[in-house]
Amino acid sequence: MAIMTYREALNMALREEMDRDPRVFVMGEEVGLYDGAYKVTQGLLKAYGERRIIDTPICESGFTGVGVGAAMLGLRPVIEMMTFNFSILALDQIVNSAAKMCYMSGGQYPIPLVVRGPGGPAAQLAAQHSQSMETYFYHVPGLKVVRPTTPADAKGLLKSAIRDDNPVIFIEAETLYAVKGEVPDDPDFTIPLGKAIIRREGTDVTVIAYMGMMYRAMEVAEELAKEGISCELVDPRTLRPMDTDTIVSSVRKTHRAVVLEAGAGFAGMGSEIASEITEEAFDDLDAPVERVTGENAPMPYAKNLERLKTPSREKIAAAIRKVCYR
Amino acid sequence: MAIMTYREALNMALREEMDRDPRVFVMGEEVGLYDGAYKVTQGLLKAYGERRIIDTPICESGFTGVGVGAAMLGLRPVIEMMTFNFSILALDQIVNSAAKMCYMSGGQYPIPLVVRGPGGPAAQLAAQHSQSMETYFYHVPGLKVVRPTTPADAKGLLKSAIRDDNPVIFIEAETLYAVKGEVPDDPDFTIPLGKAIIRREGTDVTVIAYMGMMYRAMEVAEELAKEGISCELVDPRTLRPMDTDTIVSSVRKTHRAVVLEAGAGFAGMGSEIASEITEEAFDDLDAPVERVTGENAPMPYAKNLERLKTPSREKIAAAIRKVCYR
Amino acid sequence: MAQAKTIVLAPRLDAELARRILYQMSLIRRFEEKAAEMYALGKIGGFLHLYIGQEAVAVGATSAIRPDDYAVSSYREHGHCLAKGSDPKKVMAELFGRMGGLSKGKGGSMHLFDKSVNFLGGHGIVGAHLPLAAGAGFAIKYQGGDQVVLCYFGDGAVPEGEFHESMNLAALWKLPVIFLCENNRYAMGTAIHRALAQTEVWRFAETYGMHGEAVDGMDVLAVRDCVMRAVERARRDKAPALIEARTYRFRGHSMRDPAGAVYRTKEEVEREKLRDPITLFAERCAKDGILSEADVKAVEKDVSDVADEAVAFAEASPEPPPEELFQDVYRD
Amino acid sequence: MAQAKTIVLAPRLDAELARRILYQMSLIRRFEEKAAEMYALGKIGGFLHLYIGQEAVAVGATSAIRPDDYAVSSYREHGHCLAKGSDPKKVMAELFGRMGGLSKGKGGSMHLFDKSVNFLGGHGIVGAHLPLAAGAGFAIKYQGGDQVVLCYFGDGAVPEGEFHESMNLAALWKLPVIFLCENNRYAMGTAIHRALAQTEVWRFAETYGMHGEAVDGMDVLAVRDCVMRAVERARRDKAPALIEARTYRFRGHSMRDPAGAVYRTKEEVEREKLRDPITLFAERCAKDGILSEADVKAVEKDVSDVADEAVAFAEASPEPPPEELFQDVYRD
Ligand SMILES: Cc1ncc(C[n+]2csc(CCOP(=O)(O)OP(=O)(O)O)c2C)c(N)n1
Ligand SMILES: Cc1ncc(C[n+]2csc(CCOP(=O)(O)OP(=O)(O)O)c2C)c(N)n1
Ligand SMILES: [Mg+2]
Ligand SMILES: [Mg+2]
Repeated sequence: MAIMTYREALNMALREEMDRDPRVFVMGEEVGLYDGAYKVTQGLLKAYGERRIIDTPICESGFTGVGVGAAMLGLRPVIEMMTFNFSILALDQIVNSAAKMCYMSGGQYPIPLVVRGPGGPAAQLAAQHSQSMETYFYHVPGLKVVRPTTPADAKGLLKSAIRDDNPVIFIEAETLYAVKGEVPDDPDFTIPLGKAIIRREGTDVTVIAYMGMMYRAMEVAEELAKEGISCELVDPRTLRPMDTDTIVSSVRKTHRAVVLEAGAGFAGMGSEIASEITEEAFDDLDAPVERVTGENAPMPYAKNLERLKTPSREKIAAAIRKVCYR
Repeated sequence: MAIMTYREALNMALREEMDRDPRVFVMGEEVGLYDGAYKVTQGLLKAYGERRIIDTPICESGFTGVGVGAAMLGLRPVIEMMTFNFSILALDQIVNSAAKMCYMSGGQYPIPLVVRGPGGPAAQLAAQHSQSMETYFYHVPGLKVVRPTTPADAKGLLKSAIRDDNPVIFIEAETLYAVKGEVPDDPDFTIPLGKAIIRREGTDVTVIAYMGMMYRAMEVAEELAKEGISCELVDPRTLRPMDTDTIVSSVRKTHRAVVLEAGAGFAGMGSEIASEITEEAFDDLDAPVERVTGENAPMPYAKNLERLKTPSREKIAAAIRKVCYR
Repeated sequence: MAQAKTIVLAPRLDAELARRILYQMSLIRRFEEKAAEMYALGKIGGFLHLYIGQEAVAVGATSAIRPDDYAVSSYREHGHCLAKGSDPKKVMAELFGRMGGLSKGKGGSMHLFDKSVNFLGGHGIVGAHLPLAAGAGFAIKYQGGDQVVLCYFGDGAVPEGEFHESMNLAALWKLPVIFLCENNRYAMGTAIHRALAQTEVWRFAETYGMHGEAVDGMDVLAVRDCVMRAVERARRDKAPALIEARTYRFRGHSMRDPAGAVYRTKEEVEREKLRDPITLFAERCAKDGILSEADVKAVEKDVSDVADEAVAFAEASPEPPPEELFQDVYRD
Repeated sequence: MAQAKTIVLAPRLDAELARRILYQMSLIRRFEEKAAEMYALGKIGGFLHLYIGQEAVAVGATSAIRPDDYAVSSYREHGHCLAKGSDPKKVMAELFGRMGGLSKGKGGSMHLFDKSVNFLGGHGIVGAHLPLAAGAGFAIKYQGGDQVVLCYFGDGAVPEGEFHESMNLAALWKLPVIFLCENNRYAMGTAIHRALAQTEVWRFAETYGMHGEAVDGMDVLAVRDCVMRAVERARRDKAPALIEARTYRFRGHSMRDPAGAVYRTKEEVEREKLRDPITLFAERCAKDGILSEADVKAVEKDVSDVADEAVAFAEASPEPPPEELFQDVYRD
């Protein structure tokens, strides 16, 4: 175990997997000479050279497609999106090439590809650079989608993503790169995709959240504990495939659920989680599942408006109290 | 009133709006000389000439961006996607330019743009050409999303979409173009965006569906009537903004709801509708809302597998019986 | 338009090579005529894009590469797939949507894949497979191999952004990719001059500092020679090339555009048919006394037998079992 | 690199024009120095991309168009927006995220829009505004107007597919768009030779049969003249053009890359600073006796007053009220 930042944990995972498997390479904008726009790939060019750490021109569709083509020949590309906002330009390659190739080819061409980078709300970056991008991916059969909340998860899940034989969309967060935590330095440490984790045990209500929303939920849970409300916090970690069992069995225990989502709420991840809970645990629910989501507006630049866009501690606490009829 | 096909109804709407407003023009692949890949724009080039009916090279992002830029200068472009499968290449222009421009500019540049064309499952077109594309749009603040089920709706809603000052994603269906129905020929006939319609009155269960799924639901409703199950069929018509009131008040009446969706089910439109119903009408529900959706796989080419991919009459009937405890 | 110097590079055209070339072009032709019949009978569904008229490009180009080289194409790929060496039986079964197909019937006509012959697939989104070709070239270089990638695409893909991105990456990184544009002058109903401000596709190579060349796509030997030279360069200096093969599609864009005569005149189509690549090549072989009339007849008989067998195989092949719907969504 | 024939076309440089040009370049410089201070003080958040060093491009180009012409740019657009005539107060207030800003504080530094001066915005997705420029050109033609569109973008946008798509559409449809590439040799940390197989950006025009030209982007009069000629052609024949202005960014890519010295040497930066466009122009005016030292001093004082007023205005401007979060999501 070692204490390190989320950023360092990702860097460690990349190094370990590159050491372990010569087919793994990293490609993207500024990943090499510049050491990464957010320094996640710091030192990799120096350690692995230009053959395996490849800087690209600005052409997301082009270099993502290069990753898919390289995967068809047996390599295991890790494509960095400088930020996931730009992955929308590569969406056709991800959805129509990467996600469907194994199926269309009847299993002849699986695509072991990781597309990673920071996504989600980021400080005052406004409408085009501050948005939740997972929504464009988790609906797509053939893709796996990961959102790692802690440094340890960042390492363990990225390693599993790189070893996975399917295209994995791995969305980190600019706002979490500096977060510190305990991270196993054992190179064999991995966390399986598709397994949720209970971050806090509780008895009164199940709160489902990931990334920044989970940290906010932890604070709220402490506050509410003082009021005698005991929150169980569940982090899906992988959005597709979703570990519905862990979520539902928690709800069966608490009889109440609140789903948090940083992105705009309409038809977001929260809708799916709420639906699954209701379908599986309808008779166990003492209250309808509550969703606390980002407002249905683009992200404004102004700081005061930006604050109103994403779910506040107050809103989260209110929703929890509501399902607990307090 | 006149009996005409869904295709003719769209063609009529385009002609009426072009006659009504000189700022309206149609641009896309094969819309002119070829009279439209699916003949929706039949005769328009002859009637309006090359200035207003513009054939484009194959560059979806480019010509969709041209539409957005033209809208900034006050024109009202109707961009045809030969099929919506290709809109994924224009997604950045739709999401980051069209949907956010009004907001980012503080209201200076609204974007009156319609992007229309056929979408959804189509006969044996396989993984890349047969998929539900609305999922990439209805989550996005700033966009409106329409899915017209009948010829009359096709006309009335397309006219409203063209007159709307916001970007409207208007997704037709290749499989419905030949469907015939009564269509008002009054050029002032329009159907407001954001209003659902009850296509069949019923008392036992509310079934929410649109496009091909609605036609299938109608057949099932007739069959089930024989068993004494009375289905109320609600068609949202506009997915964003969603007319939750009409849906929920129907459910308040029937106490049961089944949501149909042709596309893959995970985190689809059905999840949002089911969540809204549960949140708003939890205490009125006698059973959890059931979702009947497409299977979570890419669309296979083989006819027999394709049939298994989208919800069958049997599955729909079974879900309805289930919520009715029959 | 650069001259094709057949004599210089291509090994002298002997009877064996001539027969192979004639056989492959004729097989593709016959196979597709059969496919068209089967489509009319409803045995094949969805879209069916015929390659008829363009056979010299696939056969000439493939004759210039090795079996371990790669090829990738668009949705009009039957010819490219068969030329690369796929079993006609499995290809026809795929068109039928049967378990015996290349992809167990899950891909269909637009998505033929055959790993056994390094055919990286038929792709349905115009322009989308160009980056894949660059990626294959990248992988070859990464693995230290000396193979090349042959990337077929239509004139309609040139205005797409991915054409530009792929050309730049291949040239910038020196990837062994031969971009082979089959310019049949139309993208569906759009004539090339209505799609490109500058219609000499091969000239696009200049702005990327890449070798560019145009060749008569109806002359199988000219194509073979032109591609051979590009392949040699690609293997030696890992340099990409852009080749524009000037060809023509005799049929409509797809079976849903049978005549394909709204946007082009019957006269034009008839005139182009006089340059049928198969007839031209057969006549030339006869004239040069390389193949006898009997040889030609024999080839015709062989290919029609093979096409019939392919249909019989496809007919006999079972539908994929229901479980196949969920197979291959993920590789576990 | 084509010669800039200033004398031929540009009206003789009189004191009035010289003062205007010096004023605008100096204002942009001073405004951004202030913005940088405010960023350091936390008054401005998010990304802030400074234009310092490139002022001659925006000012020279804007001096060649009419007020009713249009301009559109990327996220490094403070200079383009100010040159087009936007009120520095409103621009600074936008950077502050205040109600008095051009977009009520909702766009910020990367998204400046000013309909009152036909500035079509700052756009954050590299390459995405090139199709918008083509669309504005299309609308001008559709409406029978004679305006032109000035589209600024960086060298980093050239490898993007939308560059290719927009160039082709503008040339194919003859749209009055001037694509003005500000080649400052770096896209963030990526030197142009690591991004493009062929680095003479203006030469890309050839493949689209479009007029292409390179100009010294540190010489405001050369830029003015070059753009004037392109504008004349665009108005007359609705012909687009691609101009490559060779310039240099004195600061880092953004405030988060302050030094910007990982990927370029201090020596290079210092050497380039000797070609400061403002100093070069002021010296030239002095040498030719067009502006006195007093004139120059006066301009410096004016712009620093205007920049101070802009900051004062921004400080005093209120935050947007909460309702603004939902305003302008839709226009009803
Ligand atoms: C991105 C995209 N846009 C549109 C289409 C619809 N479409 C299929 S084929 C085609 C024409 C392509 O023409 P070309 O590239 O010249 O190939 P050809 O059909 O002539 O072989 C079009 C527009 C598509 N498949 N993909
Ligand atoms: C599509 C896209 N990819 C990546 C980015 C991140 N990014 C912002 S600016 C930039 C460099 C652009 O360089 P250039 O076009 O030369 O403009 P300059 O910054 O030099 O003015 C990059 C990669 C982006 N904004 N959009
Ligand atoms: Mg073609
Ligand atoms: Mg630059």
